[in-house]
Amino acid sequence: GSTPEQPVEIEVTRIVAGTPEVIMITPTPEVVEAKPFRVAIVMPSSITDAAFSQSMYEGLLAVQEEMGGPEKMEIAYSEGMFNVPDAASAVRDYASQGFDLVIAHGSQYGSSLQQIAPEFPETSFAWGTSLDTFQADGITNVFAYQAEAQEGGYALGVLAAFMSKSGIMGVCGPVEAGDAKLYVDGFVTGATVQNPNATVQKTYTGSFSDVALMASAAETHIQAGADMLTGSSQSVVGAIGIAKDNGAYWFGTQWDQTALAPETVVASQVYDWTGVIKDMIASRQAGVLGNKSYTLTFKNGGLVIQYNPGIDVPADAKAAVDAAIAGIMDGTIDPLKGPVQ
Amino acid sequence: MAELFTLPVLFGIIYSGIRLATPYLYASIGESFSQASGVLNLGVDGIMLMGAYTGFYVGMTSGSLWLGLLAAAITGLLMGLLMAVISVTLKAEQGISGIGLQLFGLGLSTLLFKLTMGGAISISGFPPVRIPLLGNIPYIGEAFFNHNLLVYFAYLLVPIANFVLNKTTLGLKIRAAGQNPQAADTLGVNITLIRYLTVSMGGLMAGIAGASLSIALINLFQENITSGMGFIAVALVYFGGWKPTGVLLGSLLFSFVNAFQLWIQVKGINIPSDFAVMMPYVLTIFALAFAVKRVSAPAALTKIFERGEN
Amino acid sequence: MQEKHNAKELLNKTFDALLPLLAVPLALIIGALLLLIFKVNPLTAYWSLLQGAFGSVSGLTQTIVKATPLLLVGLGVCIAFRGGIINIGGEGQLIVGALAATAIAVGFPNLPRMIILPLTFLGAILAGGVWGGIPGILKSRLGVNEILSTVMMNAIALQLSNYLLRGPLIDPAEIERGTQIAQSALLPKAVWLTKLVPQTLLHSGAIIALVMAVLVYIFLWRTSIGYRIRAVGLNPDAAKYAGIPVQFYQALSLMLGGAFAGLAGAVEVTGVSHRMLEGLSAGYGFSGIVAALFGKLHPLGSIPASILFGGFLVGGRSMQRAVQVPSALIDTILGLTVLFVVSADIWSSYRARRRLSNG
Amino acid sequence: MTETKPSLLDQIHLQEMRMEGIVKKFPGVLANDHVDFDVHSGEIHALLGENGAGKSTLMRQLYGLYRPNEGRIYINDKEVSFHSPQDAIAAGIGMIHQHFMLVPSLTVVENVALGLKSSRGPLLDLDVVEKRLMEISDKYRLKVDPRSYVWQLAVGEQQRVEILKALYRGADLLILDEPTAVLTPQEVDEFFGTLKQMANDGHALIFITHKLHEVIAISNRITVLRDGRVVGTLNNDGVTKTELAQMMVGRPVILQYNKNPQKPGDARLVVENLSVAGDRGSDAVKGVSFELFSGEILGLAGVSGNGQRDLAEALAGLRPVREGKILLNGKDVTHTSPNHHITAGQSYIPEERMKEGAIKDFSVADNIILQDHNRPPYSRGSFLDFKLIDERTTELVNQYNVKTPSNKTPLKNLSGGNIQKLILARELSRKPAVLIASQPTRGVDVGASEYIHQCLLEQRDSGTATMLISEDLDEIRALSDRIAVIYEGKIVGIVDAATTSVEDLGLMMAGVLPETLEKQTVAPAD
Ligand SMILES: Nc1ncnc2c1ncn2[C@@H]1O[C@H](COP(=O)(O)OP(=O)(O)OP(=O)(O)O)[C@@H](O)[C@H]1O
Ligand SMILES: Nc1ncnc2c1ncn2[C@@H]1O[C@H](COP(=O)(O)OP(=O)(O)OP(=O)(O)O)[C@@H](O)[C@H]1O
Ligand SMILES: [Mg+2]
Ligand SMILES: [Mg+2]
Repeated sequence: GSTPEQPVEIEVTRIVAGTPEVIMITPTPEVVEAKPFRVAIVMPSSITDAAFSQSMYEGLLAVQEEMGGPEKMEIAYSEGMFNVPDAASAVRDYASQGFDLVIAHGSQYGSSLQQIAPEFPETSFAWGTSLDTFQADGITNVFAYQAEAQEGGYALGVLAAFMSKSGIMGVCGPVEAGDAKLYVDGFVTGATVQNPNATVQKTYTGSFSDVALMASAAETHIQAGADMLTGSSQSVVGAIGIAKDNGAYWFGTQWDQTALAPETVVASQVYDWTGVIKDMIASRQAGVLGNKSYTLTFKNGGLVIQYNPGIDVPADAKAAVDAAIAGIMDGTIDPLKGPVQ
Repeated sequence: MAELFTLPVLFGIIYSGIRLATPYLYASIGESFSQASGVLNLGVDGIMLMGAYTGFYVGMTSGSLWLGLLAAAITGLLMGLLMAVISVTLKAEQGISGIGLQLFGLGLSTLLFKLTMGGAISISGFPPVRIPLLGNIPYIGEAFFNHNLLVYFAYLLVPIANFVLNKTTLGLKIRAAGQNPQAADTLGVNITLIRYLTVSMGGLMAGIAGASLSIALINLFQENITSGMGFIAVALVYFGGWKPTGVLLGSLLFSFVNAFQLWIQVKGINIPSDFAVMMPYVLTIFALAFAVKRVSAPAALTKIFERGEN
Repeated sequence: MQEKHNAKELLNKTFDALLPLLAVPLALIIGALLLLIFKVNPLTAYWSLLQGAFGSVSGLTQTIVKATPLLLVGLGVCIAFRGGIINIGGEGQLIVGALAATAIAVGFPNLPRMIILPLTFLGAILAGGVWGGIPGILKSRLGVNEILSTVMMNAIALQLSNYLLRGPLIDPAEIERGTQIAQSALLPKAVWLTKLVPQTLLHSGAIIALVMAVLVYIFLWRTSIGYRIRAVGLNPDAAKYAGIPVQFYQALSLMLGGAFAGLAGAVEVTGVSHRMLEGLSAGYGFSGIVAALFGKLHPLGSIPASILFGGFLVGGRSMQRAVQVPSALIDTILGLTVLFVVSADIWSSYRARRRLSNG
Repeated sequence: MTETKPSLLDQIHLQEMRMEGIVKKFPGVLANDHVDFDVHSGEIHALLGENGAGKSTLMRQLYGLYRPNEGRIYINDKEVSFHSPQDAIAAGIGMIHQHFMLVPSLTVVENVALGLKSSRGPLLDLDVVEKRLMEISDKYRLKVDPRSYVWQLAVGEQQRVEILKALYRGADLLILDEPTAVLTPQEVDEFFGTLKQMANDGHALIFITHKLHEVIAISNRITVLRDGRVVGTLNNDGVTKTELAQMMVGRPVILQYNKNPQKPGDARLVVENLSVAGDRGSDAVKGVSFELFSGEILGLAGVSGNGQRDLAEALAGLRPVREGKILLNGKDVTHTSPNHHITAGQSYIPEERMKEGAIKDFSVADNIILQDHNRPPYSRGSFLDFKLIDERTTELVNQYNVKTPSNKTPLKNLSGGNIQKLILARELSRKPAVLIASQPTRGVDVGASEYIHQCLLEQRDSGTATMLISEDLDEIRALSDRIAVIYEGKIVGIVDAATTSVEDLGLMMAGVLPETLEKQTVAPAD
């Protein structure tokens, strides 16, 4: 992962305020007490899913190391919590065990958190991807976070279209919703802006875990002429394997997927949650238990395009990506619509 | 819709369907032997997972895919043997033992994966082998004759299994053990031995089915990589009426429709993707209900064998 | 004398029923070796398992909350199995039950509890019944094997749920917010099941399940319909001879199996999550089979079996949290436990046979 | 291990078999209580006893199906211990089982070839087996179609396959557990020829039957079992049926019936031009018409496999009618479900009653209410009245002398004969208007047969219209008022029972029309 050394800009969206404000935070929160800061995370898939769950877990590990190891920060996790009531009881359990911060890492956990948070006013909670801190219900101890997945989608779409010889790209999605959908929409926009003649084919397997069907989906894309593939969820590993076998390129999201297939993965949009985590910790230590929402963007460094050093990406392609990122950062490009006229 | 009816799409579907059917073929043919002898093994999915893991891990660390395949086969065999001990010797209810085996395989394969690999890595699996001459026919060559060895083996297995079941003394004993074990027993057929044999061979094949995913088709391992394929494989045995050719038919139907629905999505045809994904399941039921000749299950299937009771 | 004999027989029977449980420690011993690989003290781990499942009010209530859908699905499994049908479609039947309950409850937000609550449950039971009834009719009319059709129906239900939760049933607030989380709107409070213990998840669904267990027992063994279902399950030829329409009762038993799974779905949405969510079924369709078979396919036996199994699920999770091992380790131990318990069955039947031949 | 002997005349290795002090316990039953039994080469030793006396159990231990609790088995004076039938087969023992041990989904040849060593190693040699099977089948005149599936065969044909299976294997010692129960008299005669020939060849034979005349006709020695104990072993010189019956039952048995004069009433069952498809697709019953009157017993005679079973099943509503009409008590029940037939007042004792007529895993009491569980008085508002059911069961169990530990005992723990009696008790006690009784005394001991026959006659006297389907001509002639003979699915003729000779019946059973028989022996058919 990438742990920026400089101060991170975090965009904090206050629902009340309506306009995002930018605050500066210090990289390492001061830990005053001797007892460690205790973080628990509950997640739908596993800490090694090469996707959403792993991105957050590794973020926690990075912060832990920065803070000085397990003595300074304790991390507990519950994985495989696809069933929401199970996740809710895990969250409740952590809260009653006195954890400082309990992260419910899945948008489906929101409504449970809404019920649990008021029961534990001393505990900080966080959830994502969402921006809703339930402030409207008078809840003040919930953080919310989300990734502007479409931003990286746009950038990678540009890159894919640039590199594609056939002008055909394939997207392998799990279900048409949430973070995955945003990413895909961004990718389609980026690709078609870069190459107006480009075709972006989409498939959904209806499952977050069906690796084999995902592989078939990738195969179908390739047969239909695609030479650039992307997709989201933990099941894309299947598609990556197929891309590799067929000499197609892959673009990853949520986590740096290079290690899965070093000769296939061109670049990944990496979610870097360290800034968010550190700010939540710092806020809590400053007495603010919640009511802040965070968005990962290119601008605040939460989203990073990680290139695979093993693959030669033409300089002009990189330049196009850089231009796209710059455009997104300065607002001249809307990742879901294209350049703003 | 018209864009779906082109040669590239047709042969694309055939190519993908043939590949997709491979793990089902291994698992279902193995399971049909076990069921033909009277043992319902619902744990195929768990065995596939263990096979997929060991096949991948051994293949990766040793650098030899064949060694990986062997490891997967042995793992499958051992898991099958475990099922046989539980359901044949200890006479446990077959349905529940299978579910236990599935849970165990799912848990253990994930655990080992985390312990030894931490995260998914991809390898180069069995490469495609183009069959000389035939492989060069336009379209047909690509769709039928440019697959990896494990795919060819799966299809080769169909006539072999057919032969064993129908033309050998062993096959006759297997069928008798599933239909009337008491009768076979009185003729000196060792029911226990036969069932041990079929259930462990079924396990072995399920192990290979798993490996076909992890070292020949997808070429990596991820937790729960089968995502319930083992249960579909069991269902396909019923579709196939306990006959290898029937199982072939079922696996192909299911896989072709699955490949077809992906093309529907790729071509951007406007139906919700969920309904597209549903298609193979719906059509398999329909085909069995209206098109395929149905056979009744082996009379002793799921029944515990007690000597002398009749 | 007679009384003493009866008491002894009861003692023996209880012992036989408990004998398989002696297999649990064996499974745990193997699990302990796995725990040691992860450098975890097995005693600490198992203590947290026990503590998590039964050691506190919150643990105990969670166990019962988990046991509730297991028992309901298990009751359906009992009926179907008794009718000679292997129902592995509990997962799909539960999902459509939950979907129907959600659609009804969300569709009529202003009806009084007295009307909407029964309506919601009825809808779920009907939907589950239809989902079980389709394979039932396919079996009886067209001879389609139920294992095949129920496995397929599970997948179809899952996709149906995906579709509805992203489309017609999605929470309008999700669209408004643009988050598009695949979940339904919160159900009106009128259909929320009553909390039995404040500050816990325990809801009146547990009572429904218990009552149902007794009713199913009466149904199967005290009524002529139950007699017919059992007759059809044990010997279809003789049942046909006796004038029982075999195919109808096969379809009926699968339909009833589905209805119970559908009811479990309704209980989950109205008692626990208060909305329809992805992943709601949580494998209950399969764990329910285990619970039913642990309970010897007896509705009353399924009660302790569900509690045991529910306790394992809850305790397993809290053990995972306490000692931070991968959740897969819990699945492994659970799988081992199932395998050991069924394997141990032979000893109790052996004991029973020996007793009979000696006495 | 299971080597095929090229010929029956091969060397016999097993000279003598001796069982000593055999004890076998089952839950609640002492099936064998210190039984001594022996047989030697060249001998036919009959084993006799009431239903449940322990005959099958004793033989199953000899065949390695059960292990004795106590006792020893010697072969040629060497102690042996059989863990499975494989061991017994290896020692030269063969067994024809009382319950058919056939695989219905396999063909006749496949059933014969099962478990045999093939001449082609691991590959099947069905053509070789078929050829040799046909030789044996010709030699002993046991006709079967080797390529038919067993499920397509009638019971008698299945029994032939069982015998062929054993003959094919050419065992030194052959156990025959009620092999003649389903054979016609002619078949029995031929079969006895075979047995005698085998004995002459040096085989040892153990023969179990409930038909005393058969015992006297064929055996060298006779052992009688009662309640698991040996009552005695005697040489077959000058023993009478009455003596044997008394030894078995422990009291004198009447072997003759007094039939009251017939009081015929209205037509209870009218069958018009009935055609029924058989299992093999073609019609098994072809345009059959007859009437069955209140207060009469109409015997249906015929060689097994001539459509009796299909006719009976059609009459019971269990098999679809292709053409024609069935009127039951004046009601047209042609295309209705079995339930309609039952409601219209019909009882049916099926031929395969172990499989169709009872639920073995149900208790004795549950089996009593099989057809009537949803009718008053057993069920009220769909709840079952257990007290009443229990009372009724006790009553029937006592009345019909069914040996059972309790009303709650699973039926499968009763001896076959007792299961039979229970089914009969149920069917007769339903006071049917029409009773279709298929082989009602097959496999039942003399005491029970006698009782069943009396019951059938009592029912007749009280007005029941009975159709008695049997391959036992003695039984048919003793009980029937009229006899219909069926041949290849057609009724050859209906004749008066009292005035028609066995020989004429035999000719009719071979398809000879009554008109062509000698005038004076034929009674006018009504
Ligand atoms: N598997 C079994 N389990 C329990 N009891 C049994 C079993 N087999 C036989 N019995 C009992 O043992 C006794 C002897 O049965 P067996 O079958 O040997 O009698 P049989 O002499 O062959 O009678 P039949 O003339 O009816 O064939 C009977 O009381 C029967 O109920
Ligand atoms: N399928 C059948 N069709 C017709 N008659 C049958 C059939 N099966 C059994 N019978 C008859 O029923 C009679 C009684 O059964 P049987 O005495 O075999 O029971 P059993 O020997 O006590 O049972 P077990 O072998 O379990 O001890 C047998 O003599 C046999 O002729
Ligand atoms: Mg017997
Ligand atoms: Mg008997």
